[in-house]
Amino acid sequence: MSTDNPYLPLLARIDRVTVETEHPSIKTFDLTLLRKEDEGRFHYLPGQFAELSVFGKGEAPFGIASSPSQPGVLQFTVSKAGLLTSALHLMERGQVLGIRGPLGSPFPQEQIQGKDLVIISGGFGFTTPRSLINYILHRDNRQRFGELTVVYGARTPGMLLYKSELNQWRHRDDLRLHLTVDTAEDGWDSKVGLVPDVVREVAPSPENTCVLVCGPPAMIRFTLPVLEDLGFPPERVLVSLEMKMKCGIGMCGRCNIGNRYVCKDGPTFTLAALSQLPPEH
Amino acid sequence: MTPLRVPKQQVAGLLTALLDQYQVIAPVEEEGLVTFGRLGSPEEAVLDYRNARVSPKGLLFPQAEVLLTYNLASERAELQEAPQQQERQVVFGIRPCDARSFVLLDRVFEGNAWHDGYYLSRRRNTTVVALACPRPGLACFCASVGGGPFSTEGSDLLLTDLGQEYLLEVVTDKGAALTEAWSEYGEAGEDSLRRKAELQQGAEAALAGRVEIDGIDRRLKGMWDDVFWERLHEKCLGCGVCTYLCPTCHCFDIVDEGSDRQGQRLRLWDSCMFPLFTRQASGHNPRPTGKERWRQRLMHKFCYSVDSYGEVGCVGCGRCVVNCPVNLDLRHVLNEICSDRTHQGT
Amino acid sequence: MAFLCHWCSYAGADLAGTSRLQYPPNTRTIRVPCSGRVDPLFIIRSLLHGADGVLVAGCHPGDCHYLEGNYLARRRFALLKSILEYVGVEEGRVQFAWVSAAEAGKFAQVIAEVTESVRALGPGQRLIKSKAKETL
Amino acid sequence: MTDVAQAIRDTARRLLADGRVDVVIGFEAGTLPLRSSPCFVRDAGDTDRLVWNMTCENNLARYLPRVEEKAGIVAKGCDARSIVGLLTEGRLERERVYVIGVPCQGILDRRSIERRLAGKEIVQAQEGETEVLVRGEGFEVALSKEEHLHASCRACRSRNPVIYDTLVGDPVAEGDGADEYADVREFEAKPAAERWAYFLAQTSRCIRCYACRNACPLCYCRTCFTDVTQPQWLGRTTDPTDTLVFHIARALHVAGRCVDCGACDRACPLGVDVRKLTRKMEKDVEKFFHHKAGMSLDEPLPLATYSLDDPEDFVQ
Repeated sequence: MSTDNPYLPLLARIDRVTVETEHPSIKTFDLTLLRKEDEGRFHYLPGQFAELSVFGKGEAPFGIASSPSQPGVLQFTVSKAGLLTSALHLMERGQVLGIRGPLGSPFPQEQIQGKDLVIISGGFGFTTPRSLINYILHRDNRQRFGELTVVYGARTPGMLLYKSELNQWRHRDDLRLHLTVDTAEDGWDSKVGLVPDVVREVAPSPENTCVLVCGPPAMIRFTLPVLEDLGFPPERVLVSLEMKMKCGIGMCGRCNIGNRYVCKDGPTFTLAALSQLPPEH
Repeated sequence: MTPLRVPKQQVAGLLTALLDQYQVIAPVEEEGLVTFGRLGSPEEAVLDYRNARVSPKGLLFPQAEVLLTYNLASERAELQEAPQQQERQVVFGIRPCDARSFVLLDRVFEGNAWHDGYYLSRRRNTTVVALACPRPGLACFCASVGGGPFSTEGSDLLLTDLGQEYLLEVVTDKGAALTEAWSEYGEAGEDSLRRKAELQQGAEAALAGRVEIDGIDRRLKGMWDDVFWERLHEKCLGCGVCTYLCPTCHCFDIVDEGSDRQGQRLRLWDSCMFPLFTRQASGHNPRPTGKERWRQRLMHKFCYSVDSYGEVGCVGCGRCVVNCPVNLDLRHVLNEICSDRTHQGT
Repeated sequence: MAFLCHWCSYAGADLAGTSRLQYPPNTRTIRVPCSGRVDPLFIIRSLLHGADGVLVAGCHPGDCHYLEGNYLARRRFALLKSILEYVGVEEGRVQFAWVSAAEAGKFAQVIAEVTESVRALGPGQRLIKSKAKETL
Repeated sequence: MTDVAQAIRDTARRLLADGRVDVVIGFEAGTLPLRSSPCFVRDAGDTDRLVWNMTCENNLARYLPRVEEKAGIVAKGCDARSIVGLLTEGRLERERVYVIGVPCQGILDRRSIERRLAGKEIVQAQEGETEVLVRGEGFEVALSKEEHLHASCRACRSRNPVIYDTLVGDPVAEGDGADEYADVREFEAKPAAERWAYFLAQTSRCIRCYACRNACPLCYCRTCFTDVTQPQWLGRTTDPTDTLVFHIARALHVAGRCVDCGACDRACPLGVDVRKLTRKMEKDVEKFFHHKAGMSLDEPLPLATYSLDDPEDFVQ
């Protein structure tokens, strides 16, 4: 079997399925490559995605939720929406699926390094930001990055992803975590309100600071003007986009914004680059 | 290499010789419809045709092709890569516009970091013998989009019908290799070359100025919010005729066929004119109506393609013009984009 | 493949079982709330996925639990059967029957007859990809 | 013909000028011989674009469900029958449409003319009283319009619009009562193997462009069964089983609603004989349920109703 065929997935086994949210519509799948010889064929960095195959149903792209700094861990967090994700949600530990990638460009570390970073995320979009946070917090990497501020929102406390990690992060002193929900519940001791408003409230000085925005289109749309108000230059605002993708390698023609393909040239673009492209996403 | 002359009565012999060594694809006729089909015998080839209804892109990029098969039912779960084409084929008698479309497809499937082996293996194993186009059709506009009725781009050999004989010109080494065994054909004389030049001149004159698209990419860049898009798509049915018959449209989908244990993964043509093309599982669709889809189709071919490859992604074969069920004529759309009265602002 | 109406044929099948009537074991049953629930696409898809025959059994005219489901179904099935045979799918691949909850004997008989007639036709090929061309 | 076109223009101009409609959907001159093209006229000063001739081959009713403005529509017999269908099925409110009815002489079958010319390209076509004059490189032939009528027009029994707000032009004679479904009967009489081979060959040409579906005024489903993925009713390839099943299921979906306008057939770029299936359904619906689609606003859809004495000899 040729190893340079970009359409051939590797086989992986589901090791664990975790229901992430109160409403069981979001699950995290821990995968292990099935073949020993495939180990080492899946090197990724935070911000990349992969096409997961549920055989018989097809393929769909998902951001990689784990961090390469966690050896042996490969995680995808999947929200149940269409044909493929519904089928994936029915899968159990031990079952086999396909994984093709990593695809897309990683978050541009050379750009973030040595600067402070604000990560703004909402809902189910928190997968690749979580990868980056874990990556940065790893002791081998931490000193390469400046101060880290995270604003993460969900509809309700129960819909926040990775709750145990969030709890650990709250107690760290090298990360400022601001959680917010649209609707609070008893016992909720963080913020209530929309992500853009929280950003306005807690954002650090734009000086020597990068911002990464990753979340639902509406959140992105309302957050960008806030960042502009706060004085973040578009070159240092990174936006991670979602589009329907198939091939993941810029050939099938559906995920383009202007002459750029989200799968190949993205999924993360600087706001400066994005402003050169048509507003079609 | 000096051009050769192939008397018409010897074409059958030439095809027979090719059939001995290659799979030969040529225009064939079925119920009055010319298509590109695998030749069984020389007499099936229809060389006095204008152009085939369906473009030859399917010869390199089939409408449905197996990428891999999967079998999770056996003890050892397995994926099997679909075999890539090894058989050598000669595509005989396609028009220069279609031959040129292969060059445009090459750029897509050669990619940068990734290469599409399914397409490229077919392409590598294909030799293109094009047939010059002395009488372009009414809807043709190859010369307006960077090609020409006698263009050799994408061809390995070029034939020109001179009446009693064909003039055979070698374009590439691959083409030369094909002619090595053809010792029986004499060198073409001055007369033949002069006749070809006349035909070429006539064809080019007929095509001159059919569509004017100078600077279309720049114009389109300024037209994103133009009211032009509001009404353009109004009569469009949203079918896939234009994109499926187009020799350069390359969009595809990947789907599985089979159970969760055994089956195959297919690559299928897809079309930017279909609403589902970009609709996400969440229901969000960045191109929700015909307006956005038409804009995408035109931008892709006449703006993004220029940005990416320096050329428009259209070879002017006219298939979308002739076959559009509502006669929404691309030539007129292009002319309108490039006429100054289009830009009415936003 | 047998689509059986919950209110009659399915109960008829039950009764056939409890009455220890013998009938061929070749059917896969799908219980439906009414023969009117059976979209012609269910039948076509069954054939596409390799069913050699499809039976839809519902309540006798006038006996529909929902009053008119079987009457509406009857119209649809008339057209489906007609068009399938028109394109050349063998007559008998798709069959219909009225079987009430009390007609255990008729149920067993229908299953036997359908099985027999489908067996006589041989495996269904015409709507099976990769096999269709062999039928020419 | 020309005075009909003029009458259409006059009517359209009046309707737009008086503000009775926002848009008139009609035909404008095509860009190729034997073609015309649907057009949307919103300006009373722009109505001279409208034409009427035997190349007005599209069924304009197709546009009505998605036009949000009040629309005037140029409707030949089959367009009018489709409008009846849309009204009956609740896809259109009567007040929202102004029907400019046009008695129809039939539509030319350009494929049949192309076949007659055996691949020679038509550069110019001119419609006369009974003939159409076609010219090309080195030829000029006058072809009988009657001979090259589209098959659906030859079978048509209601060329005069069944519904209209204003009628433009004089009523035309309707087709005779002779065996309307002779074509279907003839095909039914062929051996099953031959029919099977025919359909397999026809649908082998299908490229799944969905022009047939999208040209159809009654194919308005938000999600077509062929695009449904849960469950996926049929495969998406061009394997003839997939394409044949698509065409069978489409014929079933339009059964009792199809008015045999022939728009699907004319839209098909590959000349697939789509009508072979829809005609059969039309005939069966008439024979089994005594219904002819698009003729009356008062009759329910045949598949949404029933009769106690519907045929059931096929049920055990």
